[in-house]
Amino acid sequence: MPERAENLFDPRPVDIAWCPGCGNFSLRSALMAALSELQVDPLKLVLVSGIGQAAKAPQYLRCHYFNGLHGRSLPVATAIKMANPALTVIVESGDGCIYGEGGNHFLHAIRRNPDITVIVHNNMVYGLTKGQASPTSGLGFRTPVQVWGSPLEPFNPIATAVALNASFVARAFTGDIEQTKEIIKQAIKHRGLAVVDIFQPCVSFNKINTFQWFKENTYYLENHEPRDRNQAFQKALEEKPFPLGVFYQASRPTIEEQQPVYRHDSTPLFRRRLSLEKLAQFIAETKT
Amino acid sequence: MPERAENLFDPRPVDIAWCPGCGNFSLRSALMAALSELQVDPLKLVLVSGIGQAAKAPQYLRCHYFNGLHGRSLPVATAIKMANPALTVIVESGDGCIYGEGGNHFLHAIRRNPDITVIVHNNMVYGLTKGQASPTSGLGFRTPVQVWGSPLEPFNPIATAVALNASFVARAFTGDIEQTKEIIKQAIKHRGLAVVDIFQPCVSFNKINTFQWFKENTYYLENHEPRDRNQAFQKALEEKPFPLGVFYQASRPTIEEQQPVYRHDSTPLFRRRLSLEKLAQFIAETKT
Amino acid sequence: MKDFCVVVAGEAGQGIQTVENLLPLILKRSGFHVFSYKEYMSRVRGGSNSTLIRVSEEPGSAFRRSIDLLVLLSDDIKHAERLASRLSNQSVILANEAIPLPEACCQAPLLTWPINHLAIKAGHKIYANTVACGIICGLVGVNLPVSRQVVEEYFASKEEKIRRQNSLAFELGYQYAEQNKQLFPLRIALSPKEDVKARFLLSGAEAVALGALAGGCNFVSSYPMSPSTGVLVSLASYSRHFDLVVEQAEDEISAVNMALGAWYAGARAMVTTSGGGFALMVEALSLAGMIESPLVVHLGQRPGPATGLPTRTEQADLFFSLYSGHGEFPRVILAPGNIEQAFYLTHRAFYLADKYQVPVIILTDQYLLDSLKDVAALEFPEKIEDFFAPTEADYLRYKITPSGLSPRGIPGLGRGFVCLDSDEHDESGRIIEDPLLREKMVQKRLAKGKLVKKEALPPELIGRDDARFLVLSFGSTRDVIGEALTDLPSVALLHYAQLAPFLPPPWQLLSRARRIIVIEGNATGQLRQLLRAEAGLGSAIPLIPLNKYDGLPFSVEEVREALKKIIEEESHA
Amino acid sequence: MKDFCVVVAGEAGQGIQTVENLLPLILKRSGFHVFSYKEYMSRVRGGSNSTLIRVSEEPGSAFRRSIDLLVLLSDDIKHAERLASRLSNQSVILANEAIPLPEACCQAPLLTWPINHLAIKAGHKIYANTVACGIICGLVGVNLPVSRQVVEEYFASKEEKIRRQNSLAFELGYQYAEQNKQLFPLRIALSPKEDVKARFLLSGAEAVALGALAGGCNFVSSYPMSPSTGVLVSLASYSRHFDLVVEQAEDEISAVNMALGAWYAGARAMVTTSGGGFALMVEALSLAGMIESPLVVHLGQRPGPATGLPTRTEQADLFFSLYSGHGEFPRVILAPGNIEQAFYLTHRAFYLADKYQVPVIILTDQYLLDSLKDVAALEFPEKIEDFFAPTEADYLRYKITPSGLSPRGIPGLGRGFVCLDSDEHDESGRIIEDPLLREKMVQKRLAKGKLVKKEALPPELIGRDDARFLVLSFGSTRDVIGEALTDLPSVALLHYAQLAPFLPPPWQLLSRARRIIVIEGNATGQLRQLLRAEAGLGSAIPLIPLNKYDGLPFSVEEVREALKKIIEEESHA
Ligand SMILES: Cc1ncc(C[n+]2csc(CCOP(=O)(O)OP(=O)(O)O)c2C)c(N)n1
Ligand SMILES: Cc1ncc(C[n+]2csc(CCOP(=O)(O)OP(=O)(O)O)c2C)c(N)n1
Ligand code: SF4
Ligand code: SF4
Ligand SMILES: [Mg+2]
Ligand SMILES: [Mg+2]
Repeated sequence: MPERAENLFDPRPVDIAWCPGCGNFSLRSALMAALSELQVDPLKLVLVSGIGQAAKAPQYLRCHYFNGLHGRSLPVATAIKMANPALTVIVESGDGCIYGEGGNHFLHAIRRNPDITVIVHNNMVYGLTKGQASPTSGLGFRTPVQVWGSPLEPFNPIATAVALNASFVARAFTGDIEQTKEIIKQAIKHRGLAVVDIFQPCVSFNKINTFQWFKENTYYLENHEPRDRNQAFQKALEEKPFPLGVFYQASRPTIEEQQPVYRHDSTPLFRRRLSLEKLAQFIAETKT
Repeated sequence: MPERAENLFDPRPVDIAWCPGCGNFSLRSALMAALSELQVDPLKLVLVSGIGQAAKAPQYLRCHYFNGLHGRSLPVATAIKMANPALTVIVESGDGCIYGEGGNHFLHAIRRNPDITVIVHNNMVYGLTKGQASPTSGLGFRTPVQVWGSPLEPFNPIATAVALNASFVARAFTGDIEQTKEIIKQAIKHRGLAVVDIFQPCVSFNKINTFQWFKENTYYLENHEPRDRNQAFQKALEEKPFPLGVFYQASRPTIEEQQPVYRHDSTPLFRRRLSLEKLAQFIAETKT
Repeated sequence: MKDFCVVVAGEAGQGIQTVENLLPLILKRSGFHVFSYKEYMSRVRGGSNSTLIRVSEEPGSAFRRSIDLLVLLSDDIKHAERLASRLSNQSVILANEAIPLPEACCQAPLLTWPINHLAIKAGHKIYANTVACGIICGLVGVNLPVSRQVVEEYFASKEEKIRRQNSLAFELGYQYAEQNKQLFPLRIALSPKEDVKARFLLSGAEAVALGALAGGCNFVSSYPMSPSTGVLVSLASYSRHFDLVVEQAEDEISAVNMALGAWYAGARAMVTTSGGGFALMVEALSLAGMIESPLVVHLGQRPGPATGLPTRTEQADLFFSLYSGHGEFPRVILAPGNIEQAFYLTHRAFYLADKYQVPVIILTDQYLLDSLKDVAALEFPEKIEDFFAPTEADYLRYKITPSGLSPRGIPGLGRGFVCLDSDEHDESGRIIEDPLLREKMVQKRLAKGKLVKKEALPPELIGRDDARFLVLSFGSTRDVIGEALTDLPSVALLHYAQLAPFLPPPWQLLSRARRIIVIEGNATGQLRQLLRAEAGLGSAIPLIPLNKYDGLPFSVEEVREALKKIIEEESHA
Repeated sequence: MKDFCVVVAGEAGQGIQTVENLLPLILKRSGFHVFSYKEYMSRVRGGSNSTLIRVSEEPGSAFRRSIDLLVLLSDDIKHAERLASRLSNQSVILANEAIPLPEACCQAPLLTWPINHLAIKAGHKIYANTVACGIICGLVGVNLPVSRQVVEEYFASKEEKIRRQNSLAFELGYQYAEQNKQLFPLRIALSPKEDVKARFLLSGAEAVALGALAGGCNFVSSYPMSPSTGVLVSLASYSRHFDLVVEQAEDEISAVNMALGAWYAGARAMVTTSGGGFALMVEALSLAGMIESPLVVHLGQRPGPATGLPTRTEQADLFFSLYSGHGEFPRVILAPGNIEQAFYLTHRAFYLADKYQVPVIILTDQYLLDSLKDVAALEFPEKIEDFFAPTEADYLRYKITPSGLSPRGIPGLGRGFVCLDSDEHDESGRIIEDPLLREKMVQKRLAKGKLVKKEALPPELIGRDDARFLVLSFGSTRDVIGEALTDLPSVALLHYAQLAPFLPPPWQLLSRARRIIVIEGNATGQLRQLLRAEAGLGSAIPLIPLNKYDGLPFSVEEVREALKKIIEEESHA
């Protein structure tokens, strides 16, 4: 009997290049489960990633993917959604990719608010390039480049996303696949850009923020009102333990629904073609 | 008798390329007054800017300047400060330059916290390129490019800077030169990166956010505790009227003082030279 | 005078833009061929700007240096000073009052007509620009009812008072000129032609934007940058009429990555930028090469390096566009010679990009983009063809085929998965490191370069095919050189509108030429070097360079003079 | 066997890096010349990695394809599969157990030695890598006390148990090899040389980093990117000993703009990156051209386009580095041929950048950076010279001088203001738009290109100056080709270590050569095109291309074979 994939999104056996024990495996399981439970059609699903260990994730799923440049997943994903709003678009990449190289797109994609989900594998390190500090690395984090320990204030993606009025902001931890799945499901269901920062232990290069460390330094938000931006910000500043869960959620129009082309007609761009006759007429009317 | 500059920082007559009535003139007056009152030595002062109308500002001052690329003033300024901490380094550029093209550097320069002052001319528009929306333009702002009105959430630099734990965050309005000067003075005196977002009416391209509009839609913070990050964030979210003044201030070590090279010796890099003998010896010791 | 060249100068903010927009329209609608070009500074107010308007009985004008009439909207002498070298005793200066002209202009008679007075009479001093339009129309003798209509149309969106006062200002200027024509030293004897009225009046920027629409463009993501912003602005205004997503990105990196995302999802996307913005796009250009995505980049050149002269012209980014991006992949570079070609080559760019899954760069410059002229007809594509296709379940995005081209699928159309990877990949789009497969994939990508070469445009010969003097040029210099050649029957122009893939000049032409001259708007002679590298030119017959890099376009006169000198030297040799 | 080539293969994470670091050091300290090169995948665990170590009696080795001994650390057959084509019946495979070898490897005898058993005996299976080191040292017959000392040093920073167990593992491996030497089919008869012991053992990355220090580098701002990260890591580790600011930037744009800010303030700054990161730096490269700032960029090439093969090698960014950046400005491109040159040319880069106020690119590749070998001596500069000077009150940053060079001031040193502008500017650094001044400034900047050309390195001739076959190459291929030539007296190599400004090959050499072969690690033949453009080559005598673009470096054998074929064909012609 041929080997059968358990999950619709699990491709035939692939060689997964992650290290044994890496948090990425759990994240992958959580994502596949979320997609299954939401009954997303793999043929309508596009994963967009940059470059890094996390960014290899789409290669290990059954879906369309655009595995582009380091740091540039957000503009690609935004444009895909704007060109074809019928697709489910998920960005999946690393903390370095999205908050470091891609920081400017993080700011402005949130302002645009396309209906996409942004999953950030936050291992607080650059994995693929063998262990330099990432924007979320802690103060004093030592690496072969940060030989004296990183002196930079760690980037707080949750607080920043709330400040930018991101319409959905959450944090998860791969140590809890079930909850991670639930949070991802909420994020996908949310209409607008959903930021999901996911603590993910890197067993090879981060000997500080280990599975155990994350376990000991996180807790789930309770009695939290995600519609309250100030409260969300307060919670976002909490550290050790770091809250997990949905910090903030707001209703904001998406960039694609505000495009004049889609106001009266949701047909994706690829099914529309400009009429050359109309163009000729337009030129004749306006340029003579 | 030769014409004499009134202010030490006012160069011999220069042709200022700004439009008559532009808020940039008041900002320039406020800055020159602040520098004089702080008795900054012009020969120790470096202005760094990008490209735009605001970014021309250094050309109209008596000081050293590095008028670089659009969006790239912050890394240049950070490096100048790291190479020679004895210099007073001020970044001056537009909202498009610093929050748009340069957004990623805004995030990460704040994390580094060099002891520099960042003055952003916030006219909520791209002036030099003739009036497109800038990151701070309001929802629905119409321009020749945003013909349907801008659908993007306006960028809130104050809230974002607070989220990033910038060590000094303030807002001013060129309509009040005296207070603008005072805020700039505080910013320059502050040890660490000081963000000063300055409302500046653009008479040529922003017919919405006019002098009058800013006047009617701003007020000065009172009884505000700038050491309280949550309160700062709350205030940062206030709109119409927008608060003016210092929102947030924190003590954080600067990147330059954390450099091992300056720990025991503050000599700027240009006065130190590597010893080739020491290098030869180092190679002989470690590479044989 | 069958060719009348008027320049209106003043400060930024004095309404030269109105002159620039209004005058050509009136002239064309009245049956005159018209060409205009603006010279403006990188500032919003003050400084010294000017617009040149050539009115002629022949179509297809280009930049002329020498000014017949200089109209000064300001009494600051800096404007005349700046333009002094283009004035002669054949020129006339028209000003509001007797201003102390710089010595260099003294040959040209100064005429003082009460421009400001008429403006004030119409309602306000600010109407001086409209008065000037009226005066020029009066001098040329355009049809008054037509003019009135254009003026009304032009100000139609303004409030009633402004409309009325502008109409009056125009009228007063027109009348004044008519009444004082006999005092005007030049005889302008242009007769209108009926067929001109039906021609299209287009700027280079509009031609690129309309060409994009004709190529099926329905997605533009860009970041403003002179001189390319005009294309973005034009497309934005067309979005009122056509299905077009227009997105101003936070930076050029985002703009180009958006364009790639849009193509992936089945849109037809373009970005428009200038050198500095293009510099930020070259990583993604390389990405387009790797993922075999179509991409159309409009690159409007301006003088560099760095910020350079933002509102001036140059042709110095040829090599940059040819060789930018890391790694090796085929690309197409099109460099329109004039406004008609700007339209044609832009829709061709979409066709080539889509068909061959390669990035296409349209290389223009400030001179071309900020020029305006009337054109007879535009060459449309037969149809807008989409080259993507529905996928089967076993779809492989990078299927190795004999031609190198793999059918391009898009997500949501068909039963297959469309997987792109910026890493080296196998046929399915999955990351690999196998050397043999790598080699095949390199060959596959480069093979497309040979395919697209088959559709490359050969250089265009203007003039005799046995000319003793052969000029080679590319891009926007076509019509300037073309006009310079009309007096010089022994010279022909071989003009390149496509630089990559590059077709060498026909050897017959080369072998008949005694002298080969390469004219280009840069300092280092990039076309010259390309001709050496790609066609081995320059070793047997030396290539005589004519370069310009002061920020201004070549003028018909300077090209003509330079060529005459070369002809003369040759006859002495 | 005077030249022993061993490859140790296994998965990422199996400690091949230890082999890579430990073995060369032991060998060199024992008096053997050593060369190593790593082939690794872009992943942290799994896959198939290997390191090659050549031990020889002659200095200056290069990459050899053919493997004498393959040591497998893993029983997965994929490693042998990948390396199969490099094995012959002259090779030996050493493995822990009898694994079913792929057919392609069957010629090579399989030796099973109890590597894992010995490792476990030493304490844990993970010491297999150290056992393998011991075995190889035992086979070569290195000095045991020296080995012991190196092993101890190497693990010195680890905890006591790990230190002890590694020492034991090495010892056990060594003894086993010594005791079973007679079962080993190859006769390794290498004698140690005393003078080798004093030589330096350096990787390419270390050579660049140390060269930077020798150039006075005191500021490095970069963003990690393979294969250039090694330079950043090396410099970071040197910051423990030297005054050096090391800053990891948020992106490459920031990195290069930081470097420009640092130079402005008087530091000597460098960035290190690879093609994709360099793509993000080209706008600032153009800025360096405009503001006339020194800048040193280390560009470690890897196969593109886009992400390509992150950990493999290629030479395809020659044109990109030559022509990137908008506008025109002079630049220097240095391409070290080997590790010695990497040191020398990096400090030279600082000298040239500072003296001529131009950007200098050091073009290396993964092969060079990830190679390691022993070198006799390093060529130091006489001194580290600073070319900035204190300013007077009337200081003008862009003073027009006959040479084109204006004295460079820095803020805080002297009484003048140092004003830089990315727009076109006057002598004082203030923005201008005057065409005449523009022209002068262009000429001034380009004049520096002529100056720096006077100090350009001519290509280096390796071999006879009347060789019938002339090979041209650049960068890291120098020693591979050099070694291939030792058997081929009729062939000479003309090697380019500087590509810009470019000096043409001496015509005497060209005229004597019957065949000219261009060897380069790319698909399109960039050096070949450069030779056509810059030296008119290729029209009289065709240039025979030898290109490689599968991600692997050229090997001595394949170069030798290819050249032999060309020689043979010529003799038949
Ligand atoms: C422009 C560019 N710069 C640098 C790199 C090298 N690079 C690849 S992945 C990576 C960082 C990866 O870190 P992260 O995004 O956190 O992902 P992780 O590997 O930790 O999952 C870097 C610096 C690149 N590919 N492209
Ligand atoms: C890389 C790059 N992209 C675009 C431009 C064009 N440009 C110059 S200034 C500017 C925007 C100016 O807006 P802002 O920074 O708000 O300054 P303002 O003129 O409003 O003071 C733009 C888009 C450029 N010079 N470089
Ligand atoms: S390096 Fe770290 S993040 Fe990457 S796969 Fe290994 S454990 Fe996971
Ligand atoms: S365009 Fe606006 S910002 Fe620029 S100078 Fe004029 S008024 Fe000021
Ligand atoms: Mg990471
Ligand atoms: Mg602005």
